[in-house]
Amino acid sequence: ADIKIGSVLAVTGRASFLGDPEDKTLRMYVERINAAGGLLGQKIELVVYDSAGDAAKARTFATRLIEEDGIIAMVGGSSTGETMAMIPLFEEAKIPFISLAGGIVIIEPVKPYTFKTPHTDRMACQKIYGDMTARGISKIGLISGSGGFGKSMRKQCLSAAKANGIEVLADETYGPKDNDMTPQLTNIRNTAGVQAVLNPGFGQGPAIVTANFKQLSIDVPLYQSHGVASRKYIELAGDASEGVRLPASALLVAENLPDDDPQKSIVVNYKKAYEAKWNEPVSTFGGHAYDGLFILAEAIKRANSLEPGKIRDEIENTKGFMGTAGLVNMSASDHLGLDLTAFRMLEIAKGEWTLVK
Amino acid sequence: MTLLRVEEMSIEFGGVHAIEDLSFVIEPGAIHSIIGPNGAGKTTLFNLITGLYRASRGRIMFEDRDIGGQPPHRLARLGLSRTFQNLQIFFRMTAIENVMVGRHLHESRNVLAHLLRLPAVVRQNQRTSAKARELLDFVGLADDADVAAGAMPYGALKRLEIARALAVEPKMLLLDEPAAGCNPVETQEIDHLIQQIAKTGVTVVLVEHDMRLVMNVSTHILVLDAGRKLAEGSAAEVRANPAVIAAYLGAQGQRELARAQG
Amino acid sequence: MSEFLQFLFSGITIGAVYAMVALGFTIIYSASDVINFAQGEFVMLGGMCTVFLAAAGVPLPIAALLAIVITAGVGAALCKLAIEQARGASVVALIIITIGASVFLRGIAQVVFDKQLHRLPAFSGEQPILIGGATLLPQSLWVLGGAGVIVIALHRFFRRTLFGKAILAAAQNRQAARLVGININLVMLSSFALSAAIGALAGILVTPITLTSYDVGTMLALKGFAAAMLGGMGNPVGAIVGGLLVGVAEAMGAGYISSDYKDAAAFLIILAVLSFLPQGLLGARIRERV
Amino acid sequence: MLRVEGLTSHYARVQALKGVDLEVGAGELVALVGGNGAGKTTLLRTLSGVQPASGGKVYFDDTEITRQAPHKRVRLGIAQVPEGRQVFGHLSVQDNLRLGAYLRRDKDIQDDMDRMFAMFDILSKKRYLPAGSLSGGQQQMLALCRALMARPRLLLLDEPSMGLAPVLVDQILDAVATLKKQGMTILLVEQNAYAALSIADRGYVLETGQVALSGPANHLLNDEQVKKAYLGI
Amino acid sequence: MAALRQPRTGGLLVLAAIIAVLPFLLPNAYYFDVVILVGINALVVVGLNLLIGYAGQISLGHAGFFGLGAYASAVLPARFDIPPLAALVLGAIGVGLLAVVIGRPILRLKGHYLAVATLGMGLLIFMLLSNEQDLTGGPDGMAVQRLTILGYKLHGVHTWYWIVGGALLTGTWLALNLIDSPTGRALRALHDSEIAAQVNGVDVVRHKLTVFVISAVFASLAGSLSAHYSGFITPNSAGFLHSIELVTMVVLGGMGSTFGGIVGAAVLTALPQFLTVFHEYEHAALGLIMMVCMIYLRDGLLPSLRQRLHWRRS
Ligand SMILES: Nc1ncnc2c1ncn2[C@@H]1O[C@H](COP(=O)(O)OP(=O)(O)OP(=O)(O)O)[C@@H](O)[C@H]1O
Ligand SMILES: Nc1ncnc2c1ncn2[C@@H]1O[C@H](COP(=O)(O)OP(=O)(O)OP(=O)(O)O)[C@@H](O)[C@H]1O
Ligand SMILES: [Mg+2]
Ligand SMILES: [Mg+2]
Repeated sequence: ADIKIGSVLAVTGRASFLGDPEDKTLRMYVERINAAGGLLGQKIELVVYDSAGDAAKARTFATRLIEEDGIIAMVGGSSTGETMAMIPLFEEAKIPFISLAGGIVIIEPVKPYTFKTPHTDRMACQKIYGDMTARGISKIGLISGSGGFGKSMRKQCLSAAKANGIEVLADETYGPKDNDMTPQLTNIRNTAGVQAVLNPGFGQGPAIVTANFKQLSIDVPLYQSHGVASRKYIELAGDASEGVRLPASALLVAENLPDDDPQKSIVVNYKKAYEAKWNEPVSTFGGHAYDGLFILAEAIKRANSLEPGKIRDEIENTKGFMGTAGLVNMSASDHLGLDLTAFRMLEIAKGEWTLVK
Repeated sequence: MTLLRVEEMSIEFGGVHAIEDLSFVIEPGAIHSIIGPNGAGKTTLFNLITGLYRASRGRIMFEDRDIGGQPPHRLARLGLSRTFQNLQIFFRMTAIENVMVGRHLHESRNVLAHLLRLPAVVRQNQRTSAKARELLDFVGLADDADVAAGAMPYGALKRLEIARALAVEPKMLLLDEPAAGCNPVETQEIDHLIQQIAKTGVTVVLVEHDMRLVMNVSTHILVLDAGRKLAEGSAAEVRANPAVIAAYLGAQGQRELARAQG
Repeated sequence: MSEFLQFLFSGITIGAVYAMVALGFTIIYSASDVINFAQGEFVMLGGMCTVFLAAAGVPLPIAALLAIVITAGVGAALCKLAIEQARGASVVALIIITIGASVFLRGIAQVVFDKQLHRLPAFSGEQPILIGGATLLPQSLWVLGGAGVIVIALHRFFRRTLFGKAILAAAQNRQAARLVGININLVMLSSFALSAAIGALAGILVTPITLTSYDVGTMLALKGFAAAMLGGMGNPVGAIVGGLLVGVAEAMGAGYISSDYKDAAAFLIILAVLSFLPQGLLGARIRERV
Repeated sequence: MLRVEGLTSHYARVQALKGVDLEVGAGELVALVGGNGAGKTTLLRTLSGVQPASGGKVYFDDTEITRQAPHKRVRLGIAQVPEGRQVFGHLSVQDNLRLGAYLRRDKDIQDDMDRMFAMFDILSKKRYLPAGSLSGGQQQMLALCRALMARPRLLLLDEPSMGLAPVLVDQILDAVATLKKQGMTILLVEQNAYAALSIADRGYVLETGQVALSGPANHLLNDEQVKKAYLGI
Repeated sequence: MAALRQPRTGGLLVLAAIIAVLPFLLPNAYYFDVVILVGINALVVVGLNLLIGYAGQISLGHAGFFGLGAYASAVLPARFDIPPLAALVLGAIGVGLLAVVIGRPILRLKGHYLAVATLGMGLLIFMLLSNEQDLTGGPDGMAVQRLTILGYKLHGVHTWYWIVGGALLTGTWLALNLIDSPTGRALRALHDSEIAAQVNGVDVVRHKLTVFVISAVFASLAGSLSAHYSGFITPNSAGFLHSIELVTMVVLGGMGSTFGGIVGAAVLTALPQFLTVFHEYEHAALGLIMMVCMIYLRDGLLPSLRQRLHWRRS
């Protein structure tokens, strides 16, 4: 029999930004693994369902994966909401579940069968605050998307602010499908003392925020989140994106990494493969799926068994795994395994990502 | 006691004085006809009396009570019911269900009981449907009880509206052109029906252009023209009034009347 | 003051987009009593077709023109293949059909195009215009101008031309319209094509500001529908007024109250207006005659 | 001019016409009488094409038009005054008339419109008001005028006197008689059988979807059966 | 026997029979899960059908009530220590009251104006649920405590199957009762002609409000059940798309046909599960099916099928 691996992704809908590249990555690499002889001598069969970002749908599909399709492991769950709705099912069925969503609640507190690959929002906030402090910025304005991603990161950034010596003077939001943020930005501009603006969010919002930022000629630095970490963002925001900074994985600057960077070969290969196959720029989200799939594949190899329990144990034992997000070292108390070094601070210059030294 | 008293009532629609300074009374037990040229304001008057429109001036007293500004369903409770010139049938319901709606005021309105289908509700449904069947029989539609109203011919619908209006058990029944679209034989049936209704003690207010019917059944006639009272009196008085002949009856009206009598 | 002006500019620009979507609703409603929830997809098609044609090397003006023609064709097809076949269905059934059409078009678009966001270059540069301390993008003027031209043209069309009146007549009484010789199918077809074309034009004009992707239609349809109802369904001027009001309410809500609840501001205004004017601001106020 | 052979028509499962044969010659005024639900309206609707025929044939000027679309029939010269008036309520009186001449392209439309306003003064007074605000009788006049604006060769009238004040019944029937004198071909459905047969050349009696009786109008007027069933004498 | 032939009693018995037999035919928990979701949606649809199908008043915001019910069951126990069962009841009462307050002004509106007002109402509720992050967890949603009845924790698809089945049967019974009562007749009457209904003594405002409240309470209860069943909720359950889905179920199944609505809920809930075979064409297929159904079965699945059967027989 084939090795059945399941996935539920927001391939369409509001979060298709996440789900679509994840879906493409999984399909591409399962094909590759199978072409190279599969795992433990067996082919992988990947079952992907599209939740359209709806937690209720995700839950039903998860049941279907467990009961009907009989999967032995799961890589998926694009958003925190979907993931949280599915966790109890996988925990109950004792099937390992590697989530691709950002929320810290997924792995905190630790649940035996649940893991995740992306950095947490909190780490992104810390990285950004670190960079701000280095530039002498301590008072900022916040404008966040009101979708799941923006909301969750906003919360983390607000709660992490104090400890990092940052004061949030303005706190604005916008809807996921909004197409004009000048009123919110005007309010931030008119707030005295704002030294920089931070925009957690993904999708079209950040691109429009960036354009509006330029339109209003606000002359403080603009920080984006890892939510816009794809070439598309530069393309959409155009010239307005000059000088914007954001934390992201090494993936985006693959070619610019020094040759001795241990991550370079991984990210360059993934990037090349993805862009060749799908004819569109990579995003870090696809990378999360890559990491998830290979953490699982390695664990299966190490376990040398298709028993979910054994696979789980081996996932937890993942050490020194180099993925697109960074170096992963999991443990019984850490089901993520990344640290702050995984994030690189990038700045857009002349329409290209560059590493901030 | 007068049943209905209208005092100096007016209403206008964007400059059109549909009813202007109109006063009249209706005595109980009458068959009170209201006639007048097209656009004289007859239907508007009905709409005012039954609470669908609100007069801009004047008073309406029903059984010596001021009913101005009351919503139609309150007026129905006081004993006012009507039919419509442009049919207002419940097309998605069967004939008998249409009439059953007319019994609404005579049924309990306890929604909780309805939801739980308490035995009292079941018994009441039976009573209502029996009464409705009786009324359908009365207007000559006994065979059509379970026919969807949407599939009934125009003439039948006119009578269905009468049955529904009667189900309210009104003191005063307002009929807006019940014989329109009926041939003379059918009109005679309506004539008969109106007289029977009047016999049960219901006061009938009739708007109709068929002069044979009007002159035959009315105990009293009010003639409107351009929202004002043109004439009033018994059939014979009205018929002989030159103003009425000029404005309304014309040669055709007189000819019909002549045929009706001859 | 400058901040008020900024909110106003922002509201008017976005309002003009809603207004154009509302116009599309109004035209189809006028002709056929159908509320076409696929109207937002017409906007999407206009933007996406232009983006992809331009990417394929077609010069922008020609790409835009082609996009309008294609979208009008889709509108006509929707009418011919769905609405016409469903003749006699209830209003709600027709709403479901148009929602189905919107799901269908979105589903096809995500395969034919892609799921990425796209933008078009601004027509006349991106250098903001400074007025009284507030800034306005030149593209906003294009949007406003486009909406203005369309509404004037439509107003004339319905008031002055026989065909325009025939459309209104067909909406009010289909049977009588056929009896005076109006070809109902043609009237419906034209109105769908026309409102699809207007939707497409709106899509092209706004893409440089708002970006486009296969799924921009849903939200635009919602706001456009709300705007059309606020202005009074069936009245092109009402659609414009409604669209601008919704846009300005949103911008003011976001600016002065809370950006979390800015959509609430728009809908609260709609609820308030409707509770005083149940036919919308400029809707026909003919009382039912019985 | 008009020939109908074995015409049948259905509403869902109800058969409203069960094989009607009928003829109207050029310049004739033919009256169609019958009780409620006899199928008169259905027949006229089938003739003008808004109601599909399920069987039988309709010829106009010897060409078959059974399956033609309504607007094509209007072009051929068939106009109908529908039962229950059916004016365009939100449009002005004037626009209603103008739409009556929808398919005409000649220069006389304005003249014709003035003639209509001359015929019914009240319409002239209300020409800019929405037709929906007219009283029932006024709408009936408007519906008649709207049909005439098409300059039809065959006019189908469905109960034009319904709901009209006696003076206006006079006026309408006079107008119909005048139109006939001017050479128009008319098929008239009327409940007021007496009045209709008085001005008609010939008549048909329709009963439950079939022609029960037909003949010259004055014969029908004196027919005992007709007298009893439809004239109420 | 005669009672059996009545659509009411007959239909109820058929529904009860299906609910009783189904568990023996379902191979595994996945199928139970889908059937339970069908039941929950059907419960909303039965109530919504009273409003849309019978009284002719459209609502594009009913998912809002569903969402409020769901969040009442999630938030009250988690943040205010109210027992889940009490939360469920409190939620239903709260939603009922809210429906009265909202319904009063907006039910005066007609047709599409009512549609836009209810749409606005739904959006406001959705916004509230996704913005009040501290209370509701925001767009990422929140976990829901298990429902405990008499100290017995309800879990497992089998238990939930019977709970939802019972709720649906009861809801259907109540709805059928209402329809065949003076209230039901008044609702159908005002659908066809408000004026005639008024003149016949029907207090149109009160009846519209009554049915609005009843349908809102149905939605709230279904929302609570859904929250407890899935154990996790997000504001999407109150979103516009869900509202549209619910209305589509009513119309697709057959407006004014209670059992039709249940069929509509079943079809539309299960359909996406089948459509996964179309992969990227899944959405296009769903749209196409919606259109084709409404074009060719415009009275809705059940009434249209019934008509065809009749046709064949006669
Ligand atoms: N809702 C309304 N809006 C505008 N005008 C109205 C309205 N209702 C009535 N009118 C006007 O008021 C006048 C009286 O109309 P009404 O319908 O009462 O006449 P009527 O006497 O019933 O005529 P008919 O015998 O033709 O039915 C008419 O001029 C009509 O146009
Ligand atoms: N829309 C409809 N649906 C179903 N049946 C209909 C419909 N319209 C008419 N019918 C049926 O068709 C038959 C003929 O109706 P039609 O309206 O042609 O009669 P009519 O002679 O014009 O009657 P009236 O004098 O009342 O106008 C009647 O039995 C009627 O019930
Ligand atoms: Mg009248
Ligand atoms: Mg007729």
